[in-house]
Amino acid sequence: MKKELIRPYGDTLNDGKIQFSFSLPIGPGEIGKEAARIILKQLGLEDIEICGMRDLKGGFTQFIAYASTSAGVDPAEIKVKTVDTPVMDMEATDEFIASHLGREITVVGACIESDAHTVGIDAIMNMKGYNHRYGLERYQYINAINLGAQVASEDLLRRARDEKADAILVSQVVTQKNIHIKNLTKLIELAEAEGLRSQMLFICGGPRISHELAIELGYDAGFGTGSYSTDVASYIAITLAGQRAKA
Amino acid sequence: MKKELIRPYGDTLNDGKIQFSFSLPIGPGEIGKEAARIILKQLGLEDIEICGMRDLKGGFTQFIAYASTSAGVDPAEIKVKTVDTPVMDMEATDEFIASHLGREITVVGACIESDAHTVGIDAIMNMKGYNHRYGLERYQYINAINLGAQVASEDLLRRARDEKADAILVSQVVTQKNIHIKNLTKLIELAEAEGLRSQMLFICGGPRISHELAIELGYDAGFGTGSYSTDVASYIAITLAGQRAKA
Amino acid sequence: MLKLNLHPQTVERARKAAKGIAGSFDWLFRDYSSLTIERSIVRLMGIDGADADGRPLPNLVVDHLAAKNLLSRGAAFAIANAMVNTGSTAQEVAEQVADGKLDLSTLQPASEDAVAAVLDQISDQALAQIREQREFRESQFALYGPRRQPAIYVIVATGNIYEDVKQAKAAALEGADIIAVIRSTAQSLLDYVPFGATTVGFGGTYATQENFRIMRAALDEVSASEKRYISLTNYASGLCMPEIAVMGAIERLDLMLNDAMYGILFRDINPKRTLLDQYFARMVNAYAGIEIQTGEDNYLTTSDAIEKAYTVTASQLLNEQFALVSGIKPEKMGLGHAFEINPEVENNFSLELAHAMLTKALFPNSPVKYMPPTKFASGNIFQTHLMNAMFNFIGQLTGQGVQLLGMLTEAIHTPHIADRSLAIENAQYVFNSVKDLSTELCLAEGSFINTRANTVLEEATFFLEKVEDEGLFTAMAKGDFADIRRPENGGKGLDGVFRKDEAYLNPFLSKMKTELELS
Amino acid sequence: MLKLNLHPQTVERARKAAKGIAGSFDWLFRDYSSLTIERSIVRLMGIDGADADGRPLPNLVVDHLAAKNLLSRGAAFAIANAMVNTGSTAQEVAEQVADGKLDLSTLQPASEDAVAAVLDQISDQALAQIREQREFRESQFALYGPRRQPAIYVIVATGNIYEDVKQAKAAALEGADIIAVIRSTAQSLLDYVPFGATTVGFGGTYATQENFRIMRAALDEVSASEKRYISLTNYASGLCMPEIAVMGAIERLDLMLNDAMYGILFRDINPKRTLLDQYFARMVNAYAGIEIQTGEDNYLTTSDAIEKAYTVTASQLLNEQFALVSGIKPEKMGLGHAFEINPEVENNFSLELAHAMLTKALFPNSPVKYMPPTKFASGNIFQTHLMNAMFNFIGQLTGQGVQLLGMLTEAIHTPHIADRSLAIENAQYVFNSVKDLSTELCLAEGSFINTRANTVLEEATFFLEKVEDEGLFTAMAKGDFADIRRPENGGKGLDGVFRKDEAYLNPFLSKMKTELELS
Ligand code: B12
Ligand code: B12
Ligand SMILES: Cc1ncc(COP(=O)(O)O)c(C=O)c1O
Ligand SMILES: Cc1ncc(COP(=O)(O)O)c(C=O)c1O
Repeated sequence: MKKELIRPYGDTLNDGKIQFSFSLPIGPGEIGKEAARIILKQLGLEDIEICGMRDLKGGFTQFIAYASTSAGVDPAEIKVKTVDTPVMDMEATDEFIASHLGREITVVGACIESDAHTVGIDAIMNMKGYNHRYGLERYQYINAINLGAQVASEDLLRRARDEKADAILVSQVVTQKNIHIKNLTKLIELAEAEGLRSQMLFICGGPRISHELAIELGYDAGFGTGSYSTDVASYIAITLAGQRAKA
Repeated sequence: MKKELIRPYGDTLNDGKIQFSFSLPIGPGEIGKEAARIILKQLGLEDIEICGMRDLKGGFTQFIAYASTSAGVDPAEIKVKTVDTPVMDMEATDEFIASHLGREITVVGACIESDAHTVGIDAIMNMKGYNHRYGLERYQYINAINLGAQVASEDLLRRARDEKADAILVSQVVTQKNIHIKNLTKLIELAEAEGLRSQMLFICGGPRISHELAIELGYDAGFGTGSYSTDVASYIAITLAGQRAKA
Repeated sequence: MLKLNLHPQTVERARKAAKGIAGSFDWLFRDYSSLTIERSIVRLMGIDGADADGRPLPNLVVDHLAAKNLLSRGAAFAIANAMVNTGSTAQEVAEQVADGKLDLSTLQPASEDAVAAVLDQISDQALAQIREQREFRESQFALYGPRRQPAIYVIVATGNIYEDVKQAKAAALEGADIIAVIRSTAQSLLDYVPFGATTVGFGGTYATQENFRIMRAALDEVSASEKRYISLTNYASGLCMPEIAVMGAIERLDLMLNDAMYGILFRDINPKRTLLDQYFARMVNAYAGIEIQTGEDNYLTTSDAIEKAYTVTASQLLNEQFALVSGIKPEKMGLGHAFEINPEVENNFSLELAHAMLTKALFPNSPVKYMPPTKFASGNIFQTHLMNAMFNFIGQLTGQGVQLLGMLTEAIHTPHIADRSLAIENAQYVFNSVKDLSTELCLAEGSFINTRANTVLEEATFFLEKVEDEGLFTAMAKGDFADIRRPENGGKGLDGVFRKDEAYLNPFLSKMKTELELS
Repeated sequence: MLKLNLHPQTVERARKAAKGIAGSFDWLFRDYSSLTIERSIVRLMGIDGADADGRPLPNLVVDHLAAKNLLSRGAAFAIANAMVNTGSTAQEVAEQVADGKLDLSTLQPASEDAVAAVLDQISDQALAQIREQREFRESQFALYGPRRQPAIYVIVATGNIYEDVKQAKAAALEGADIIAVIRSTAQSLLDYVPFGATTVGFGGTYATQENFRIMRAALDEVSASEKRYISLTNYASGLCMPEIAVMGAIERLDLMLNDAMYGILFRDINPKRTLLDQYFARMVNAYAGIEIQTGEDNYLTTSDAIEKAYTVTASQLLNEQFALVSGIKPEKMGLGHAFEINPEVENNFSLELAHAMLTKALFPNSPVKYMPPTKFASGNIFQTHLMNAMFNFIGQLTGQGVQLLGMLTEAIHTPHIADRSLAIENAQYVFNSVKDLSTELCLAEGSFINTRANTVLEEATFFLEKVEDEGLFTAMAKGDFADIRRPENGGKGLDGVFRKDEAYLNPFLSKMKTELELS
């Protein structure tokens, strides 16, 4: 089979054009420009054009550049882990839960540890919802408990155990120095230690979360930018129904 | 000697942060995002964050990303060819010519071949000048002849020969598909063929011209973005004086 | 409502002077023709194609006529005569001439009636085809609704018509209303129009009839899928202005760059040649319902946008009068201006606002064409993107007709696909944000903006009156326009201008004049 | 001149209601103190440092007093008493307490006069130091000229004070007028202020006195070289509001984030604790000549900027009244608002303009603080850059006091050095372009902008009157503010609030009140 590689495209197929900008701790001038060019050369780039040079003062300069790469990828070979359950609207999900599980589902959500960005988890859980999709609280067959911001992992797990939750929803928005990885790992390790991990679905979300990352961290699913309550609710309902069928 | 490498800087020394944007001939979605990530991985980058994905329609998507590189360069080792003659103002240059050469210098300039961008060469040559520096026409000891736009290489050389020019000034602004390289090479090859190359200075300029490139193409000097008449006039005067001294 | 208070007498004086200037070329328009006008007639007669060396048949035919001294009666006569004589089609006649098999000077003049009949039929047919295209365009707008205002106009310029198509379609899908295919460097200096689909241009793609057709078809597809008529434009100006106008009319271009004086000033094409050619080219545009676009922006790429603002206004008024002479209605006059003030000038936004309002106030019914910052665009793409936002702001605030979107990479390369998309996003964001802002605001009493607009108008009026006094050719020879001296008999292409003889025939011109109600 | 026409009676009613609300906390301000107020007194007495575990001495001392039931008379008395008893300095007393070598409950009360004398001397000295810093700041502005308006305000937030310094200096050299060092995530919930220079913060750098000092020194260097006084700001809000205010006063911060209600609503800090702490903290700010900045932007990060625009206005009016109670002059009230309207809303520019003009019209003498788009910033850095340009446009057009520049990478990371530089370039370009545009324009008769501003004002007035009726605590408990329920006795830090006894002493409060002419 012939590989059909795709490459960056500026204005001609496979021209490989990429735009760059970066700063170097060096003053503006020919030496700095050449340093920028060398950095891009080290990345294996060709046709390097340093078109912008901005003095950032204090001994820094920003370079803006265009260059060509020969890098290419065969899209047919790309595998990404994605949440593959179909997405149903609220009514359909409620019906699905009623008919396949025959009981209310309980989910407990929180923005854990130092993170106070609740807008994301609220968008998923709160009555009001987001972008014309009501949140989980509004679902007839979902008992949604939103603990809010800066909830210690321990507290979230305790509450989930108390409520016999079917799923835990965790949000992480701050990612500086990978603090989200640390926090999410802490939660899952605590859950393992407490024997809770297998009792419920662990779902995380946030602008830098992908399903792939979530799986890697030991979660059941992950939801990134642009997720809706409907995505999560459908996923939970269908997954739980699947587990029940298997059991 | 310990090498002090410099690296791209985002907000922490040596964090290696670079901003990227490029388009791929693929629709928006997780597969596309992963394709973008793979391309950046092929460039040897780490901590790849595809933060923007823009549907360009028609089967194209633009990706905006940040990532880290470990590429680094030792600024002490960077050599760039630059025009090193000191820059004098108009009065000083006129005096210099008067005292060191004792005669008027003739320069013939043009935007050659298909190129019609005269603003650059006019900025250097015309009376009026550019950014508070008068052009060569205003110099008492320079006879500046500006042939304007889209001058055939042959015509420029003919005129330079007729005028017994000391220097030829060529401007090239359009660079698509490296047409400037083609045009500049054509001129210099014709000059060689006609035995004119050694008779006068060959100087080129334009936004994508560097001194380095000019030398590579067989010119005496090259002037890029932000050059002034004073740079060129000083260079010509001092170089001619030097040649005379040697001769 | 944001509105200027212009001195009505000054406006009147300015228009009168411009009208005087444009009106003084009757002799030229009446008594002369040019190689490219003849070639455009040849094309209208259905002759197309090129020989093995790529020389277009229209050139071969007209050059043949010139060589044989047959031109002063017009190509129309010679070809019709050959058709009558040989029973061939016009295309067959041309091919035989090209092959050297037919020497038109050897043919006897057929009966006047026979020739007239052929010409009548052939010109009816050509004009009908053009009319159909016009009607189709009109029906599309009727069906899908009128163009947004300002219309979103973007360029494609890959040099390869097939890449152009990809980029144009993507842009149209993203919201572009008008696609301009930029021409290859200096095509205006070619005294022929290249033939066929082309894939190698520099800084743009050759304007050829086949390229027009390919792009039009692609955009028609998008129009149908998007339920929005996507307009196409290209450049007519140059040594082949009438021919390209004809090609555009046939292939349903919707707008065409056509400036009465651009060729003279910015391409050193002979003044007589240029004025003559634009007269006929614009009449073709008028007949085809094509919106013309003028090139006032060019003044500001070389001169200071504040100091020389009046040259833009003066040129607009001249372009307007020349357009009227060719039968173009104000609704189809895309008079140009440009956002080229140095961004470091204090209050440059107010200054630019004054200029943009002046243009709109002078030409309230025209789809004024507003050009983006180019001169002060730099390799700093972020900054250029901002300048384009300010430009879009003024475009919407002053209700310009056509907004030629600026590209954030203006100083670097012809637009990449993403650059254009970012430009459209920029425009859509800004247009929507300040949608009705102009109705919210008014100018303060004694505002600088109003004063400035009147000052520019006065300077333009003074200039036009001077030019009217001197005569346009004298003024151009003296360098009054754009500081460039263009002597009446200098520049390229003068040898392609000739005096028509008594028997000269151009059935297209006569019919169009009648239909356009021109004298 | 661009100018609103607000109903004067409504403005009056709104202010009256806000004044009523703020005026109803006399009992709290008079009769209570808190752990952090006491720690701030301890700090003013010259106690600083931390033990081996990083626990700050002020906390160790005040916790000791609380544990020994000595707090209700105030830390000032206890320490002064120990100084008199032991002949040690305040710092020595604190160190001995920290080392467990001294139990303050074992000391006999010294003579009232002796204690008073110590306190008088020590408070004079501390206040003199703060006054000197204020005077130095004033002399700098006198020397180099006042801050530009809007001032260019940028943040640094690397988490490492030494990287912060590099970035701050670069920004100042590029034209920033105010540098804000953003705090590490949720420092407001720490009931202590970390000690020393810090290099590990998340999303920001810890506010510590040493970090303040390091940054102030760096900026003083740039001020001298640039001949422009560069201001420094940080956050006071949280469980240590008064302490950080004191640190800021001592280290010559020039502005401080200090919102009367932010801690309650957005950090779930107890309402009583928050109001009490802000009262003292703001008085310190007032005394130090520090400009406060309020956090109305926070309402709009969670609520819709159109629907809830009135909450911003209401909060501004409340912050104003609380500030007046603490002796802050309008010239030092950086009341906040934010550009957070969904960019897809039609005419969002006009709407935002109405809101921005309303704030300026209500507080014409205040250096109003204008926050950039954050919520609708996306990973598309080009688009975010444009939104920031529109924000800068409105900032200059409406003459805001402080423009918190938006970063093109707002949705991605805390600013890289180049992001900040591009933000400054953006602001400088736009500010200069529309410099005097507001004098060129006026609002059209019956403009939507004027109507909208009056509507928001009415909604705010109605809301404030309702809150005045119910009482602020009841309203907060019901969720009237930002849809968040905050019961009077809920939230963090209530246990740090205590009732002062008769003999309670706070010499700083008394002296500041006198000098600020507060009753
Ligand atoms: C609003 C906001 C705030 C508000 C938060 C108010 C609140 N109650 O949430 C306030 C003002 C309090 C705030 C404070 C801070 N913030 Co903030 N903030 C933002 C901002 C502007 C928007 C975030 C947002 O609301 N997005 C909208 C929601 C709907 O999107 P979302 O969170 O991605 O959620 C969606 C998906 O990700 C997903 N999702 C999210 N969670 C979950 C969970 C589950 C289970 C599922 C299924 C899905 C899901 O579904 C949602 C809907 O589609 C961003 C910048 C930006 N434009 O993104 C900065 C930003 C996130 N903040 C940042 C920082 C640094 C801070 C501070 C630490 C600054 C400081 N030092 O003071 C503080 C401290 C906060 C803390 N302790 O965490 C940085 C983070 C940098 C980084 N990458 O680490 C950002 C990126 C700004 C910046 N460039 O500096 N912030
Ligand atoms: C003005 C302009 C025009 C004007 C030119 C008017 C004139 N008389 O010069 C007009 C409108 C005619 C024009 C037309 C075209 N242009 Co043009 N134009 C520009 C523009 C906006 C500015 C160029 C300029 O004047 N810069 C200012 C001068 C002062 O700078 P400079 O040229 O760099 O010169 C300085 C130095 O480089 C140096 N220098 C330059 N020459 C020399 C010579 C010597 C001897 C020395 C010592 C120094 C020196 O000193 C100067 C002073 O510091 C640029 C975009 C941009 N912002 O850069 C596009 C641009 C150069 N044009 C472009 C194109 C494609 C065209 C066209 C081909 C488009 C078309 N298909 O129709 C045509 C055809 C022109 C042709 N045949 O060459 C492209 C080139 C793309 C590329 N990299 O190849 C650009 C980059 C725009 C774009 N993004 O598409 N253009
Ligand atoms: C009116 C007009 N015609 C034509 C052109 C370009 O065509 P050419 O480069 O072939 O002269 C321009 C370019 O700006 C123009 O403004
Ligand atoms: C008034 C005010 N104080 C403090 C802060 C942030 O401090 P922290 O995150 O520590 O609560 C903010 C943030 O927006 C604020 O607006």
